[in-house]
Amino acid sequence: MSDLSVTIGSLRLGNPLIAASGCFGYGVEYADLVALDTLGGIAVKGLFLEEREGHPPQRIVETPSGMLNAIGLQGIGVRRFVAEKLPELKQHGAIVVVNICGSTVGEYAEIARILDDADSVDAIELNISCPNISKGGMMFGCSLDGTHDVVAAVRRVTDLPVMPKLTPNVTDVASFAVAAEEAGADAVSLVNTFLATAIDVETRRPRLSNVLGGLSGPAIRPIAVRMVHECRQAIKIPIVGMGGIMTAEDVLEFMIAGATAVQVGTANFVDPLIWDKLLDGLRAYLDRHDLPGLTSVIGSLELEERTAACKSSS
Amino acid sequence: MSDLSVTIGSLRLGNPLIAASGCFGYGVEYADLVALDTLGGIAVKGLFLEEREGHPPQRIVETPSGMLNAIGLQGIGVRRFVAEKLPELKQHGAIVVVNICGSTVGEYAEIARILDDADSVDAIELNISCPNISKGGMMFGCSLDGTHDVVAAVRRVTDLPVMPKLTPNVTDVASFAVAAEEAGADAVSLVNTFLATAIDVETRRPRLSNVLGGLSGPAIRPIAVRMVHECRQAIKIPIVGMGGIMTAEDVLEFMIAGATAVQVGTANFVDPLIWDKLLDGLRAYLDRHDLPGLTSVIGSLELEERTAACKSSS
Amino acid sequence: MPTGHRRKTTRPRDATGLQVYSARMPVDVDAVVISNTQLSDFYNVVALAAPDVARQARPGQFVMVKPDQGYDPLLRRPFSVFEILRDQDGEVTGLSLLNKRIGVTTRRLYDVAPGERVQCLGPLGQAFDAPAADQQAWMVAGGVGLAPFLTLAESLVEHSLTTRLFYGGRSADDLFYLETFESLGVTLELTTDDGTRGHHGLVTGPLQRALEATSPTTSVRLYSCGPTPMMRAVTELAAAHGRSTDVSLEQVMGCGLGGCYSCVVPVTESGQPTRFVRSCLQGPVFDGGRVDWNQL
Amino acid sequence: MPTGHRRKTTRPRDATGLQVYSARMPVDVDAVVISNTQLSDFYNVVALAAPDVARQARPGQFVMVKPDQGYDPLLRRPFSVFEILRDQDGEVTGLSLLNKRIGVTTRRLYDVAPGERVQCLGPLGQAFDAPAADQQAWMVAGGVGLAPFLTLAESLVEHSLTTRLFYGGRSADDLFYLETFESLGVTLELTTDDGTRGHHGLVTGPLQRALEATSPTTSVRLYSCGPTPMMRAVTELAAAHGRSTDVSLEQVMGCGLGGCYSCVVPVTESGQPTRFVRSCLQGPVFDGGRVDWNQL
Ligand SMILES: Cc1cc2nc3c(=O)[nH]c(=O)nc-3n(C[C@H](O)[C@H](O)[C@H](O)COP(=O)(O)OP(=O)(O)OC[C@H]3O[C@@H](n4cnc5c(N)ncnc54)[C@H](O)[C@@H]3O)c2cc1C
Ligand SMILES: Cc1cc2nc3c(=O)[nH]c(=O)nc-3n(C[C@H](O)[C@H](O)[C@H](O)COP(=O)(O)OP(=O)(O)OC[C@H]3O[C@@H](n4cnc5c(N)ncnc54)[C@H](O)[C@@H]3O)c2cc1C
Ligand SMILES: Cc1cc2nc3c(=O)[nH]c(=O)nc-3n(C[C@H](O)[C@H](O)[C@H](O)COP(=O)(O)O)c2cc1C
Ligand SMILES: Cc1cc2nc3c(=O)[nH]c(=O)nc-3n(C[C@H](O)[C@H](O)[C@H](O)COP(=O)(O)O)c2cc1C
Ligand code: FES
Ligand code: FES
Repeated sequence: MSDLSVTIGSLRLGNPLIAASGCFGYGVEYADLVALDTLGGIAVKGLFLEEREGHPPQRIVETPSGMLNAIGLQGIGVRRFVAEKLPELKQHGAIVVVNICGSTVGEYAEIARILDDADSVDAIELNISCPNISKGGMMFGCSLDGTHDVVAAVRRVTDLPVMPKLTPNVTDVASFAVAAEEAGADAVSLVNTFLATAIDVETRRPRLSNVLGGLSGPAIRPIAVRMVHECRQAIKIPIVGMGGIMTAEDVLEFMIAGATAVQVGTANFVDPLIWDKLLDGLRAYLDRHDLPGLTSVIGSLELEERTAACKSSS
Repeated sequence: MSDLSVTIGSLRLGNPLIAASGCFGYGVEYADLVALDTLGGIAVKGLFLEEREGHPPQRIVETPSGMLNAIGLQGIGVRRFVAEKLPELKQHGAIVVVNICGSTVGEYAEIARILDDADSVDAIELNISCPNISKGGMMFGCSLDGTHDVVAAVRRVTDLPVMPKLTPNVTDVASFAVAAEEAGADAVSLVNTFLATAIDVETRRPRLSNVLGGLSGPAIRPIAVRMVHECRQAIKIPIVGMGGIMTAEDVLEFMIAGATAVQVGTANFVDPLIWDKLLDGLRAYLDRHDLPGLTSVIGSLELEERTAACKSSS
Repeated sequence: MPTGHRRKTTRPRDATGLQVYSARMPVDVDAVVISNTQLSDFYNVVALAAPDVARQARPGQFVMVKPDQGYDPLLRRPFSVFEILRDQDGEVTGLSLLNKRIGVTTRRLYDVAPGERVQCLGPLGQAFDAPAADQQAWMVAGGVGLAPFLTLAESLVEHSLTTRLFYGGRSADDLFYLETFESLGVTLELTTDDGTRGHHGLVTGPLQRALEATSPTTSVRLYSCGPTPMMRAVTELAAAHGRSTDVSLEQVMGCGLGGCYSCVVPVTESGQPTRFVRSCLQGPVFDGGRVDWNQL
Repeated sequence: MPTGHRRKTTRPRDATGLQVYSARMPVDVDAVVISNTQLSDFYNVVALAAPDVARQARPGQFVMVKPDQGYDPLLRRPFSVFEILRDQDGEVTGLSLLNKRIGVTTRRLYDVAPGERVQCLGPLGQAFDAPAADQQAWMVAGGVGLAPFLTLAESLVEHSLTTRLFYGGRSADDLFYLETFESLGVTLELTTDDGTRGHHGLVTGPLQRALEATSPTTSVRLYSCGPTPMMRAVTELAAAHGRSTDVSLEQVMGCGLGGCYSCVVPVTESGQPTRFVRSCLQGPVFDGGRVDWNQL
């Protein structure tokens, strides 16, 4: 039968579909609606060491085939997460990827240590790419040294799979993937949201209280797929791809471009029951193409040099 | 009455709407359908010194609220343009912005010299940001020195308004705007398309013959507006903003963010008769807001620090 | 037939292969539009064949709706459940939405044709708290804020409570379903901005007079839905008379399920600092006195 | 009433305030759907009230169509003009499209309801060249490639030329408008992939036999529209018998007006290197012998 499982370092996922961080709360919100153990994994909402208020509303704006968000990482802090949410997630059999954020390299390491101690965490995703906060986040993700330092610091304190999440707001995303790989990352995930804004022309004010926000959704998919493709050529460690996935074909597009697993964010807002539909679509694809499992799809993009005989133009 | 005119350096435009390069042919194709002198200006299809074949089909792919293109700058070369197209454009009373592209700094300068000699060109847009060609184009646009050198070289050979077109595929677009300003540019235009790709999952082949293409259309608008906003804070010279403009409100969003004029590309494919509709919308806005002219809108974004009293979170 | 996508694939299935679910769990239905009644140039009522949603809905709850396929518009939009629809035998057949055209999705819903389909997820959020047995119930509605009050009125009347509706609109053409409320036994106090029907002015005018005319020993519970400034005014007016008010807030919502944290409302507990709580989970109904209106 | 957006704001306007335009200029019409006739699970015919487009259209020309508002799908799609519609008095009332459901827009057009609107810009592109007075006209259609041939057949018959239609489909259910063509006096040669109607096999089978059976002194002009491999085969087969073929190519088109350079076709002149020419301006009809099929 069709095998949907994939492996990221030491972590085996039943299927490649991970709920994207910030788009699935702490997971527990969906426990009544979705069987959490049917997901490949759940990347929970980004956590700092301490509780955070986040930005005032308005926090989201819809844009053509996308949305901007400037939530500002409202969150309960890593300790309350471990105490209040993690046990419930594990009780549901969820694979838990904890997305963490710090204002300093030390804060990342400290959070990672707490998660390492918590025992039941499956992987750590380093959010070095959040466009919505003034300190930390993208500050590290936009500097090769910053990326390297955060990954290396976390690597020192935990054996859990470590996966920095790269920002697309850079000239050469592959160089950041290389920096992460060199610092000991087990995988990279990409992309986080694109820094963007929207203005209410009647009031001439920004639509988001934070002025700037992050663009997600199908609008960005073609750029995200390109970036996965570029990183695939630059690094050996697995890639977790995301950005605008709405259908099983979109999942496959990322996997063919080189992703081992994917995350689904905005689509979950549009259709919280999307998971079964995506899994059905993946199974149908394997059947249609007579493939035993999904791993054969990873990085299977065929690049064929087509020779242009045309010499002049009209 | 409502005054739609705007000024870019020494160039006065009757209104801020310029047809975007590559999206309006050489302009003459539309002469039967659109009164070319009712446009603020026409940025003609990118020209190299010599004729070019461009990429084989498939050259475009539709994506959610956007499109990818990899035309590959098929074109008739600058000399044939001056001989065959420019006279007709001027006969229609068009303001002509010639978009030029080179593989070397010298080629840019040589094309600029030819255009300077042609006498009836109104401005030169330097395409240092085309994602679809292997040599030239984005090579310059992704390097601060490259940007500076191309602008400075063209500046030396012509007094025509010179406007480098910036790529969005960089970490800090404002630094490129600054480099352009320092090198003597009269204005900057942004954004060109976002490097992107799309894969046919059934064949596992790229959908574009060139593999990579440029994403345009409403999908990218929130990112483009953010970039205009950033550049407005970094430079003094005028900005020509673009990326996904479909309505008069979108034009205004760019202008409020800091653009003096705008270019409209992909929307012209969807609705070649868009120009009158946009102009009507701009006039209606000025009436509604009791404004004498459009210039008062430029850069009028109100940024108000909203204090967040929230201290903890839930 | 609309198909209800049920939660949790791990739930047991019944003999028909459909999953069995317990009561009060949101379901997502690709609902057929039964009818579209345009009430004015801006308002209409859309009836949806979504019995599985309707059966569970309690007054004040909402649904997340998407009339269009494709990614533009992308997200669903929140709507109050306006009516529970029943056939002659009293069987629940669906629900209706009172829609006010203000943007992309509401324009689409204004024009939707019978037979088209609308994705409808719900019921979601917290319902209104029922009043105590000896309380009067006063509903204060502004414009489309009427939406949650028809089902509330029905449930209040079922418990035979004294109910009043203070209802304000722009003009006489903007006040709807008056006879329906009256036939339920609801006392109406109408206002219009232009004076074409009822009192001339804001809905808070008659409300203030009613509050002043009511003995403090009479227990009154207030419910309010409408523009934010109206709900704030109602809350403050009621507080000045020692009454508290349930408000149904209209925050922008990305998901309706607690996933995105877009819908937060600043809430204060006595003495505590303001906290942002998710309106889709802890609302949309809040105690008006707990809302930090300055931050909203 | 559909409103035709006319070209050029500087053109003179007539007494009604509408702009006066000369013949054969594309117009953009927000056309009302008059009817939608589903022919099979994949094919339908959509009639559009676009008289200003229809009046100007010549056989082989196309229109750029957008059924949906919003930005997803974003671009228009090209369609051949299938029929010119007329009322009892022979006045042109609109045009129809023969639509095959293969993706987003064609699916939308398959389901479109009368009364809905479809943006329709045209006519565009080069028409088929008329045959000389003494020539026979043979049309070779595969599947939806039938679309440009009904108007062509009508104009051929007007000039009372001997016309034949070689028409291939998947199965008997996939062959449409046969009686219409027959009533025009067109001789039909049908093929199906599954043999359920006409010859079993490809349309090139009967074509080859017909070419072989026709004296070289009889002048025949061929027209072909269908899948690219079919048009190539027809071109090569015809060339082997000393005949040339007009082909109507289906390149992806971004604008239809020469603005985007997406639709290029590789064309060779004898001895010259291949050039990319825009199909929307210089096509969609090309001399098959000039197309560089290896590059297409
Ligand atoms: C719990 C709840 C129940 C609701 N019940 C109803 C109901 O029964 N009937 C009804 O007609 N509406 C109801 N609304 C409001 C409804 O959700 C919005 O009108 C709708 O989302 C607008 O969508 P649109 O696509 O038409 O507008 P858009 O095109 O998305 O927006 C148009 C303009 O309105 C603004 N806007 C959009 N939504 C809101 C909002 N919630 N608050 C303030 N400004 C906004 C946008 O910023 C934009 O400027 C309810 C909202 C909530 C949260
Ligand atoms: C001049 C001309 C006349 C045409 N006349 C007709 C007609 O009369 N009736 C009719 O049904 N169709 C006609 N077509 C084809 C029609 O334009 C396409 O079927 C349509 O654009 C598909 O749109 P979609 O949104 O349904 O598909 P999409 O969702 O855009 O695409 C679905 C799939 O089909 C592929 N695809 C889309 N368009 C083409 C194409 N042109 N060639 C190859 N692959 C493609 C896409 O890559 C994708 O894989 C004509 C095309 C041209 C150029
Ligand atoms: C509302 C919202 C909140 C998000 N919060 C986080 C976050 O806390 N941490 C993080 O790494 N990414 C966050 N993201 C980014 C997503 O995880 C994902 O990278 C991005 O949305 C692209 O995927 P999508 O298009 O499928 O949504 C958030 C995205 C959205 C829309
Ligand atoms: C088909 C196509 C061809 C283009 N060719 C050029 C070009 O030759 N030179 C250039 O500077 N930009 C070119 N562009 C970029 C546009 O001028 C514009 O920067 C971009 O499309 C964003 O604007 P839009 O979203 O309004 O289309 C092209 C864009 C498209 C879609
Ligand atoms: S709407 Fe998403 S958390 Fe409330
Ligand atoms: S379709 Fe745009 S140039 Fe032909």
